[in-house]
Amino acid sequence: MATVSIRDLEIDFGTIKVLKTLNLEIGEGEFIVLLGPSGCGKSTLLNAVAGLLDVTAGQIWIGGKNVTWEEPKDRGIGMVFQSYALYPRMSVRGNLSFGLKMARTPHEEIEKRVAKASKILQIEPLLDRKPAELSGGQRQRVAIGRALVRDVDVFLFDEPLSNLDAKLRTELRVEIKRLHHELGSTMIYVTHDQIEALTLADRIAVMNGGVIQQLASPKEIYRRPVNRFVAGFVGSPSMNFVDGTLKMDADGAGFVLSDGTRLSLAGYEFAGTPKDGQAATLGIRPEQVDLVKTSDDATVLPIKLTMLEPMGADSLVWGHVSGTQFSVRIDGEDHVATPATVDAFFSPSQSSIFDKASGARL
Amino acid sequence: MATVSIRDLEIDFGTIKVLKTLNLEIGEGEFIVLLGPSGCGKSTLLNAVAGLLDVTAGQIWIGGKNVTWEEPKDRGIGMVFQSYALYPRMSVRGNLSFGLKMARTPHEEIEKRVAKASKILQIEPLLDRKPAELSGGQRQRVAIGRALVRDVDVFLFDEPLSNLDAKLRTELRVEIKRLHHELGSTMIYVTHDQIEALTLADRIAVMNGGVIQQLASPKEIYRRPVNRFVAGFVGSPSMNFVDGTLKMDADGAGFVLSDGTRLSLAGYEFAGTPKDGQAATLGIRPEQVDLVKTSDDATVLPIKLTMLEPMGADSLVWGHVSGTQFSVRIDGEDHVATPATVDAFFSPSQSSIFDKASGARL
Amino acid sequence: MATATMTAGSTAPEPSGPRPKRLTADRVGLYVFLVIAAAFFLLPMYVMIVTSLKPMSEIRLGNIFSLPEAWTIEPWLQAWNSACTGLNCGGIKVGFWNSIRILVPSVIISIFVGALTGYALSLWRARGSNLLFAVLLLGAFLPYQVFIYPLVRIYSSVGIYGTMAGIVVTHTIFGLPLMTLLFRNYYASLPIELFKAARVDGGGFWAIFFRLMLPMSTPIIIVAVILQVTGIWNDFLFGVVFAGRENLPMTVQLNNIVNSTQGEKLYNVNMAATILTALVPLVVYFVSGRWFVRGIAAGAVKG
Amino acid sequence: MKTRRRMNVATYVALFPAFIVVVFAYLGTMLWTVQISFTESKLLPTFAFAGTRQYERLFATSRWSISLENMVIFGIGLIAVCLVLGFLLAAALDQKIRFENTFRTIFLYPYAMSFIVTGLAWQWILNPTLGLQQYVRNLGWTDFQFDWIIRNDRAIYVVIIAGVWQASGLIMALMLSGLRGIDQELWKAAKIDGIPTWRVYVNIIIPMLRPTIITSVVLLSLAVVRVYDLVLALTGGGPGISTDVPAKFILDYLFGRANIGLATAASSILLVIVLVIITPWLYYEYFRPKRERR
Amino acid sequence: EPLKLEVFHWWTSGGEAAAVQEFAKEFNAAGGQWVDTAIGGSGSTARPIGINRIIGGDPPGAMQFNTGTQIDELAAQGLLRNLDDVAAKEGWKEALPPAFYEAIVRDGHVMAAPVNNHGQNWLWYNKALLEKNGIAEPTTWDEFFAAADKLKAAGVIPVAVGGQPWQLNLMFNSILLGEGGKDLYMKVYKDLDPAAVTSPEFKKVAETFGKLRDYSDPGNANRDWNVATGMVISGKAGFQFMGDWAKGEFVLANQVAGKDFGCILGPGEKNFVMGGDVFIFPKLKDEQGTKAQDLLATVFMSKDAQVKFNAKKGSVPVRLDVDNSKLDACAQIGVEVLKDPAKQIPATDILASQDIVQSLQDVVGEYWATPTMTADEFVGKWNDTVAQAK
Ligand SMILES: Nc1ncnc2c1ncn2[C@@H]1O[C@H](COP(=O)(O)OP(=O)(O)OP(=O)(O)O)[C@@H](O)[C@H]1O
Ligand SMILES: Nc1ncnc2c1ncn2[C@@H]1O[C@H](COP(=O)(O)OP(=O)(O)OP(=O)(O)O)[C@@H](O)[C@H]1O
Ligand SMILES: [Mg+2]
Ligand SMILES: [Mg+2]
Repeated sequence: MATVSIRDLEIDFGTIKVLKTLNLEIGEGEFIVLLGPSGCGKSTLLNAVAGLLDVTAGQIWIGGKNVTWEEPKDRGIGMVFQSYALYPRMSVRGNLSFGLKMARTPHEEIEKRVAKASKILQIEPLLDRKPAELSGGQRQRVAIGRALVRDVDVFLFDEPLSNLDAKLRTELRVEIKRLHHELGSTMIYVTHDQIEALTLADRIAVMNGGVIQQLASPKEIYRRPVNRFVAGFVGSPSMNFVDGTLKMDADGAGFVLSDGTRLSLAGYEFAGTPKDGQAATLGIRPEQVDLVKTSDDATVLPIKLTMLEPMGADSLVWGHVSGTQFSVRIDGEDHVATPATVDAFFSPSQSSIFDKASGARL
Repeated sequence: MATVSIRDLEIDFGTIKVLKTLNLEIGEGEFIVLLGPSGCGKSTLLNAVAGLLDVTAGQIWIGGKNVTWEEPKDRGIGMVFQSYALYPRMSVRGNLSFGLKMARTPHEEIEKRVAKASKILQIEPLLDRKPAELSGGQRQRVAIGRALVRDVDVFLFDEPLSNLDAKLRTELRVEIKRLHHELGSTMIYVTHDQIEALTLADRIAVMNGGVIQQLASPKEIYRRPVNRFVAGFVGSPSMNFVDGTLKMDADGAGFVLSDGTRLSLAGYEFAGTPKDGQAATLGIRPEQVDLVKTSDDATVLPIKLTMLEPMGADSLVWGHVSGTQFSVRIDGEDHVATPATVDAFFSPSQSSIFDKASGARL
Repeated sequence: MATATMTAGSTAPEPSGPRPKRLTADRVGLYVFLVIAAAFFLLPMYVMIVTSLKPMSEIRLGNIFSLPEAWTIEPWLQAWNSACTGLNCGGIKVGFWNSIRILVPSVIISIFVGALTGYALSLWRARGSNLLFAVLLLGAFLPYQVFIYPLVRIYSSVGIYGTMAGIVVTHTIFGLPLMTLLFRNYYASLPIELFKAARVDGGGFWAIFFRLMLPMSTPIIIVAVILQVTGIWNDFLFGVVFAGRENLPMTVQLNNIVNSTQGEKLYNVNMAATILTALVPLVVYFVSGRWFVRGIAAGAVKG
Repeated sequence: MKTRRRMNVATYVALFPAFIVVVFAYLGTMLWTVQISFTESKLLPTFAFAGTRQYERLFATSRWSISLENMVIFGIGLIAVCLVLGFLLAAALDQKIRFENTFRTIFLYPYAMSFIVTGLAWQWILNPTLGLQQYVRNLGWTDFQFDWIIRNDRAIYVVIIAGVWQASGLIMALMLSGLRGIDQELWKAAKIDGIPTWRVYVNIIIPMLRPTIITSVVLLSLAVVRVYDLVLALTGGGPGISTDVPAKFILDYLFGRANIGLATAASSILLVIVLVIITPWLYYEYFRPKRERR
Repeated sequence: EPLKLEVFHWWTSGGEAAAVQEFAKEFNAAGGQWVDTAIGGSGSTARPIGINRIIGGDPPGAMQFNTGTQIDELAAQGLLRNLDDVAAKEGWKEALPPAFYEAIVRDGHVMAAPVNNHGQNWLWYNKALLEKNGIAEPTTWDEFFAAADKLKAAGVIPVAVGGQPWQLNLMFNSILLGEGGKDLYMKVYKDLDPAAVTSPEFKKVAETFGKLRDYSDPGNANRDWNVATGMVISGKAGFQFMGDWAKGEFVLANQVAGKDFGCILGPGEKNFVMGGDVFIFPKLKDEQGTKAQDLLATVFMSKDAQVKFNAKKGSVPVRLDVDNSKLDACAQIGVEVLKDPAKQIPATDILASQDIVQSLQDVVGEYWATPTMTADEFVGKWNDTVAQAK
């Protein structure tokens, strides 16, 4: 358990600036997820924390100590990689004990720790196998175990689950969560899967282009994304966006679609003071739309339904709102006829409105 | 558009029997998904249909013609691969037109078809790029385009989306569905992702160990899986299974858990006549469990909740029922306290019961 | 009425089961090409073997392709046991053990140094490493012979001229460019995460090399061994210049038997001696040819 | 705040042997060579400065220009034929052939043989009165003519044949491993597109083998620049001096003719030629700033 | 304790080794211990290896060189022992042909011990073949070509040629001496006189040489000399120009000199081109070694060893004062000619530097292989080459 503090970090590769004056404070025992599209610099940041990359400027503090120039092994961190990065010629036991041997830990101590870690991760029967003889999930468990035995304060995960299939991903996700509860260590977890981010994180840092866009709890990020990028990136199927203009008139705030339809925004809490006639984007999540009216303050949204996608527990209905593609999530048991033009309903207080030009939340 | 009929197909690799007397009739314009775990023979079956593999026994008919001995190019099929298999040193246009050129299609005809396919797939601006300059999704689109230009009757897809990230997968899934609507071609689609299977298929063939376990509509497969394998394989998070024994007594059918709790099965439609005292497994999907009583005929299920996993639109609650891990899906807006022991509710008519030994639905 | 009776001529079986195998022209052409190519590659070997089994009287007739009329293995025995080079008439077997004694340490050390250099160049950073690599590769293109005079001077000033150490160092020097290239490319093709994981685990430069990288290098080591065994075993010039007169390799004997300018030339013995001398690399090729192809894929091709 | 770049002492220790080799054996020798080329050295190196006299003589010597010319012909011929043959062999072996192992070994074994005597076998085979020509004539085709080895203008092509014999197995192995690395799904896609196999090779596979081809060309050029044994055993540089090559020229003057000065001048020229040809490749292949490392 | 000495040479073939054995026996009998190091191939393979050892500080006790200018620089650099004492004691100056004595003296000191005298300008022929075609032994070039024409007409290859430059050069020198005469030879090689080369006589020699192309077979390119000799032995060819080492091949084929095969010094002017080998003695650090060197030098030049060695080697003894009665018919001819000091012609190695001699071989080789090259072009090239190498 230790705090991690990243101060004014900059990282360049040659002429490419990958991280730009990045600051991040992580509390003791916190589970931080770095979420962002490919190439946004997540791994770069993680590698810098691990000491596997030289930083161009800035400092990294772990547990109150400036470790900017320390060797990786001296930073009290453990790291788990997407590709597992198990040592292929060593048995599972060898993989687990390699780090300890490097640190000249006494033999019995190694035994003890390997036993403990393999118990926690339920890989005891696998200890004498080679990595090639393990399934994907087992490999990932061993990779986690390798960090575990070293009794580190900070765990770094770089997309640890993205090579696994959906089923295993769910399983191991739960396991990592459990582990965090059990150990209480600080964890930094990189992913571009928003389900993982939402389920695991205490706080999520959504990154794009080397900059942290929003750092907040999963709930906050899901409900009140600070800009269009975050809104679009988090959530699957992703938020629907419809362009239009704001209309501030006697009826209160309104949103005018390109086809002239006016949607009432009654109940929406603006972040600042919106300007009349401002070009804006309305964002509504698929599950925030109902095809039947459930509450009175709901706004009507005319929608052309084109296709139904059953996904087991629920179904997606695809359609168009004022020419823009739009999806609605309904219960898997329900059925709607397509194609059809119907009125849907959404609650403005749950939706998001962004400035069209800057993408910032209004 | 053509029917595909697979008759008594057997395929061996050396001494390994990969497909065992497999029969499958696919109607004109039908979208069939082959779903199953890795190594179950999905690709083998698809390759046999394509003519890329010699069959050991049996016949393959396409469009009413026995094509068992035909060359792949003469079968009127197009195939899309997981690795895209684009010709790396040719432009997108080259990739699309190469097959046609080889077939000595007239120049204008090629132009026309490429234009049409690239319009359908919205890859017109990419026509002069090399595959290396495309994103994963664009590559997959080009791969589909290559089948498209050939004006085939049957499309074969071998896990076309599994190299893409979740977001792109969703997008392209919709596109493939749209394509199917537009073209009306027969499609055979291999995947081990049940969401893809459920959303795309007219009928799903769930395979295991070279045998089709169940061939039915997605709804049927999801609601009334014929055996425990299908039940467990389809659905994410997957169905909860609890072991116990059947009790047929005066109160009607009941299910006794290992800790002695008796659950009423009133309303469950047995496939055959269940035996009293038979060892069985009760299967309940996470979304079929409610933490609040909603209907009167619901059965009470005591559950120890341990952890909440918010996933945005909804959340998973993890816990134990009579010592077995159990998950419950609730709305993302709802909140439950963990840990806690509560009474949950499920409707027996929606659940599934399997024979413990054979796994067959009871 | 139109009864669907089959006429006798069209009783072709309904296609079912495996495609009937037909010997296509393509396939035949393929084998013809392979066989002709094989003949081209085997022709010199055939001539050598046939010649080595003929008595000199037949060889003088000049029918190089004809089979021996009087088969004899005398030339082989003579080549191995009693062919003279100067006053020593022990055949080429004399140099065999010298060759082995040169081969083993030279192969091991040259590969080791190459692996180490390749490892350091691919995974670690050092100032000037690019320049080092460039000069190394450039050096690979110079004719060996130019190096001899300066090396003799350097060795004699260091005191390893004419010793086993001298010859091992020489083979290491001349093997270094290719070995470094092989290993550098191989290590660069491994997932970099493996290296990172080991760094996080506290592995230092040497620990990672010995405990992680070397055990993983089998495919490329096989390629390296094949190339080095062939090169070092067939070497004549360095052996004779640098190894000292106690350590002259087998090729010196071969050369003495084969390349005498004056006096009779026993072609049959020459051929036998050549084949005998080439046996070690040939065996290495026969045994590990399959891995060679695989290993090359692992190391050489990737830039 | 500026951060220091971390350096690892062990890296330098590990690179030390290579460093020593490069500085003393490679750079040292190159400098020595260039230096001696400006002296009067005969049998033994001396440091009596002689200006560019050796170079003047070198370029006035027809044998040197013939050598260079031969190196170019041999180089182009060897590389072209080896690439084509090596590729064809690899492609043939990649067709799920019976006895693949046997064939592969047959193609590869010449690489394990030194030319000290295999050269003699070749010399016999190619000799018009002893080898193939005579053999075919004896079979009845009395007009058959294959006497390149004794013809001034053709003998260098004979050297190419023997060179191909020795080197194309290695190229075959390189190409084969390249072919084996190609995604099988690509083949399937082409089959479904109905593309004839040879077109797949020409239009799809060969362009993909570019890295393999580059490696092959580099390895072959190494052999070309150094070619010596082959020529010595096969033609001895003859007829006359028509198949002479630079390495043989250098060696003759260095050892046989006791004229180190001229030999080092020739080496220096060779060095310059290699530099000019190799540097762009080195840069392109290894030092070009790459956009992304995997 | 025997005086141990390493002897470095390139005599590796059967006959040569047997000859060396004679020296070794004598040396061992005289209290030495012969340690043999043989590196096969021509001198150009072995010589640099030995020289490298001398430079590298690990010299052999004695090392073979060809008689001539090859030892100049080693002597000048002070790497060799001078053998003045041994030579004086054994009376080398008196016993040796003057040209040979000069060839081992540098700055007034004896620097090497000569061991043999190889006649280089022999013309060998198959006696039976000539008799069958009614040809008498040719004594002039005209007779030679007449004979050659007859052989050609009979379907026999007139001259067996090995197309390697050194062999061609031997042949060329034979013609130069036989047709051009001793003076021209000496002017061309010793004085490196351009005027002599441009003289009509030299041109005539070149033309004669060129003419021989028509009398050889197409397979001559890069043919080994012994293969060519084999052609004479088997009757495929009539003549061969080659040094006296070719005798070994005849002997091996059980042919007897003067009976089965004949030998001519010529045709034309009868001279004896003397080539041969010497041994040099690098300076050694140890006393014993130096003593051994003295002993070996003495043995090399002893009459007994000379006779025994040269009988096996096929050459004639370097000493002119030994009993030659045991030599074969051909050697007898040689000895006879050698009696006239005027006919003792030094080989080109003795007259000019290796650089010049071998560069000229290139010129001869190129000329031979390029039938379109005129004699004038050849002469021009010759002079250019000499001018550059001088
Ligand atoms: N060694 C390097 N040299 C040059 N550029 C690099 C290097 N490593 C990363 N980059 C660049 O830095 C940027 C950020 O890379 P990074 O690996 O951190 O992305 P990421 O967010 O982890 O993406 P992904 O989700 O694909 O793993 C990318 O544009 C990448 O091209
Ligand atoms: N060429 C082959 N030779 C031998 N066995 C093979 C071959 N191809 C496939 N198999 C075996 O056949 C079985 C089925 O393979 P197949 O590729 O059809 O599985 P799959 O269902 O497509 O799996 P995945 O989801 O991993 O693609 C596997 O056990 C596999 O090992
Ligand atoms: Mg990353
Ligand atoms: Mg598959």
